Amino acid sequence: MAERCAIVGIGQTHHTARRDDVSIAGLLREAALRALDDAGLDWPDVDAVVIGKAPDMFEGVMMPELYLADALGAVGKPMLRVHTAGSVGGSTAIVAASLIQAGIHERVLTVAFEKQSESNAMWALTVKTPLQAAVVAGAGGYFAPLVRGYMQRSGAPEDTGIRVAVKDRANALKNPYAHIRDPNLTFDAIAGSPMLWDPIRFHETCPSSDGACAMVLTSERAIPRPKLAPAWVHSMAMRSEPTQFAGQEKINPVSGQMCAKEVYSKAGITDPRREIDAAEIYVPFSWFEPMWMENLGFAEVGQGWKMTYEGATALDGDLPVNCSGGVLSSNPIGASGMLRFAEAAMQVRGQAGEHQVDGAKIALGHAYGGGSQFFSMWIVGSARP
Amino acid sequence: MSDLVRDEGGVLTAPHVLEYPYRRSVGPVLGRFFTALRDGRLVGVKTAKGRVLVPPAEYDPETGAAVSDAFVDVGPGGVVTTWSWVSRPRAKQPLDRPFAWALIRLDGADTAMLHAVDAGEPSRMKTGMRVVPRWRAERVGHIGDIECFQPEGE
Amino acid sequence: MADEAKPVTNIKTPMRLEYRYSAGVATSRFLRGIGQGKILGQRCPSCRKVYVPPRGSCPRCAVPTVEEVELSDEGTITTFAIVRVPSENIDVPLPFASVHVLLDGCDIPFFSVVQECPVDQIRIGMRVQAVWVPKEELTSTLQSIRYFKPTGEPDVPFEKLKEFL
Amino acid sequence: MREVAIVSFAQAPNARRELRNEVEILMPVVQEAVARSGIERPFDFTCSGSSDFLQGQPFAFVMALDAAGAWPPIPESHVEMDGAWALYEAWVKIQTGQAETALVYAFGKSSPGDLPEVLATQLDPYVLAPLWPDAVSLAALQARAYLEKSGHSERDLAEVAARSRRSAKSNPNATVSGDYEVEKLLATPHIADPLRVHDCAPVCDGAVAMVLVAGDRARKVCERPAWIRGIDHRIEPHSLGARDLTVSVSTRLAAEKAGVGRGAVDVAELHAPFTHQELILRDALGLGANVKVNPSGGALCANPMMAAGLARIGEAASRIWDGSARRAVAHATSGPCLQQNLVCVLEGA
Repeated sequence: MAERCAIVGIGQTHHTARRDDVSIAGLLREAALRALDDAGLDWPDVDAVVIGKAPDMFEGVMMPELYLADALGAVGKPMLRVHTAGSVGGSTAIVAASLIQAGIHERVLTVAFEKQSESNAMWALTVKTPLQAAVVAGAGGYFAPLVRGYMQRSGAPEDTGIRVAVKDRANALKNPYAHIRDPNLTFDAIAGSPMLWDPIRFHETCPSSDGACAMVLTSERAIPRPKLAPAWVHSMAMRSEPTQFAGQEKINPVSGQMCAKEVYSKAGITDPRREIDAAEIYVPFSWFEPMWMENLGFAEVGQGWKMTYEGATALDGDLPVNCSGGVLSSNPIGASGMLRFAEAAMQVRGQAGEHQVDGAKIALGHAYGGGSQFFSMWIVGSARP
Repeated sequence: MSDLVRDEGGVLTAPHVLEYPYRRSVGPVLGRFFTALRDGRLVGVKTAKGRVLVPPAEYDPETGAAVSDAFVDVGPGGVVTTWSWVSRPRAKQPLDRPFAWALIRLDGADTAMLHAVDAGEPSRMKTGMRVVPRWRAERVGHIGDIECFQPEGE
Repeated sequence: MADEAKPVTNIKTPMRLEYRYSAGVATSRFLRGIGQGKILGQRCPSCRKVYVPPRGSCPRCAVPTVEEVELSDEGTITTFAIVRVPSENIDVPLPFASVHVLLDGCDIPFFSVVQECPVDQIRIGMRVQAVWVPKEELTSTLQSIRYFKPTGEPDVPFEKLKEFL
Repeated sequence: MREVAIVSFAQAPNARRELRNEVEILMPVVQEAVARSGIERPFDFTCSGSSDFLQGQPFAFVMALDAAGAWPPIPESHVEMDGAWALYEAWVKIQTGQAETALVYAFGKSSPGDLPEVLATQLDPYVLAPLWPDAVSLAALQARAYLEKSGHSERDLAEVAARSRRSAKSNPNATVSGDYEVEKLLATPHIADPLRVHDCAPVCDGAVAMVLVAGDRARKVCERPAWIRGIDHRIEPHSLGARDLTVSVSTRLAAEKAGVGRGAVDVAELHAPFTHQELILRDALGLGANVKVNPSGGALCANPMMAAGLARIGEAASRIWDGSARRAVAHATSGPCLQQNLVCVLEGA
């Protein structure tokens, strides 16, 4: 019933701690223009714009789609603004692709961004609530106890997280857009970095970045003559669960498990580890790689860390994970999920340059948000579904 | 209990302040505008179709196309295209006495900009009237470098 | 006046918005309980699980909760982190243990901090008890619970806590 | 396009000041909408609308999920916009064939802050927001431009207010209602010349929920489903000085795409938080004098931010259900001076 959706243009900014040379609009336009250029299209060719970002308090602009409408060529067109916490970049792409699949539009521009340097991420993530006692120190303070719970449950060696960070930072050296591109981030350097939220070390955490990501999606009949063959959306899924409730599985959330099952089954994937050639998953703290390997069904529960240990998730492993360097190397929060989705598409288009997985045909894009409660995923492929 | 906390029929309420010192990078086009303001001048930018946008933007609002690199001096005077009257100004607003908000099309501009007009009373405001900026002595490159506009000839 | 030759690249646009926050009905009952030195949870009429702090509903069953349950101020650490980095909103001296405490009789962990114990001795399964401000200083805010401290009882085995992670 | 209908609608009393938290407000509303729909959970899709800045707390929508029934986990999304756009997203999802039923909700608490000032943070952060123009003053700029161009008077605006408040007498959830004489309204002082208190929507807190169902399934659960026969939304330039404030180009465009003109309109629910905006919207939608506008009292009588647009769609659907309209138009707006507009056409058969 649904129309096929093609990804014909992908663009992103260079991600960095402070893009002092651009306005918010300028940052978004940089990514959007690269995506349009990649697609061989121009502003008037776009039928609708879907924009996503994390809390408005990061930049202090309430509902910034209003101010950004002109900058994204949306005047006279439909424009939607998505916000699903950290998973927003992924859900934004899903909403944009739905507009194509529904047959409502032929060409949709989707953009996600964060310009964290306008303020400070910790402020907007931990606004003090009156009458409460603040005991959770930002996202790191929230997720560190879950990491400890995972360590205890799985018996994973303590250096698992360090190994993930070493791998992702090495991958980032091959990605010209990555924020953290530091050849000195060796095992010893990461192991020796200070504990911030013990058991999470400084170099096992993501940076705060300014950045944006954009994609141009089209229906099959509207595919322009792009420089590259398109990537195709094979399946998409979203799942949410409440923040906190009795009997909740926080380390291996049921919402993530269900989302993965759905996205595989819709794409006809029965053995994800064998059938998926590359995965871009949302790992803001290094330990989440092994945790998500289990949640995504790539490994049995309690065994995810072995994939990291055995090198399965390395660029030359059997399931390369975060070849771009991942969230650990670039984190413009609102855009981070879309970057995962876009990097997956770049892999199957053979567009990933030095961090390309040879012959990648099927890739997973993954994002999560809130307290591990919002999930969005897509499977993209080089072949028409 | 802190006297700031109130029990309103069993429900507790308390003051909550959201306060951030945002610092914004402005990019090249707005940068020209703010630099000119600091220097006591007003500039607009020409779109590819030749319309002059004031305040300037990096893009033609109608099409999204990038603007040209032609910046032009505009104003300092202009015409009020519409206005409203503020009888009780809020603390953050430009003037602490009653004033008008107005859309002002500066001489040489094709779009109008928003600012305050210090006219004393509403009977002195009229659509089509001419106004000129009243500059602050200490300017930093900010829209507030114009304290307000005032009727021309005052 | 600023340096005229240098182009302006940044502007400052401070924001201050004032609100009057309302804690809502259920949380207010809880906070007023705290003001009397009591921890009041709510039981879900459907799944019978006990929530603290209560928000007036069971998100699992999507039904309102009204039945009040007084809980012990003792509990078990289900997991924790040692915070060694300052955070603007927290004034506990570093390093401190940020803990999830499963209060006895409750079904979800309560977030707090542990003191009176070296951070390297904090364990999953450790038994802890709330340390309150002196009775005359009790207020209807969570600041009335200063922190949790170890009780010295034997640890609860991890097997019994697994499902609360 | 696939046939999709609204089969139930519920809303909270639009109180000037709600002390309940968002979940406490929302939960009974969601329960009521679900119960009336005749559809059992889980819904194939859930979508909501809200904005963090209203209350000054980030991630309000995260907690609100407690009221939605998200266990076992649900396919769910959120727009940081009025819930009317959440309904649009849900409608799109049903069009893809991946969903047959959807729960849509929206909520907003404006009373904790100074709403006209909070809304200044919606403006261009470089040249507008730093001046802190409040939302009422900006609407007044538009009102003057409209009055001077159209030849309408402040009396015409007062008549819109009096009619709306009279209509709201039959709406138990209205914040403002009653019989008001135009003369007396005109004798009150301006709050932002040319606007008076009655020209502006009241500040209130509220929540709205509704259920969408596709095709035959809708016919099974609802005697007279309110079919969405057209829905579209468009946006205009942000800068007030770059657009003609006296017309609503985006509403006109959305109305064309949604097919408003394809048949006679019996009832229109317009999201006009200011009296003059109703007149601008009537023009843009091409509504004749015989169209009953805002039988609920409209946003002028109850304007729960982020829910008021969705409420217009619910109110319009209610006229289809009760048989008082065969064809209804609902409208929602977002941003300063009608920057963004959504138009939805509902039909009873």
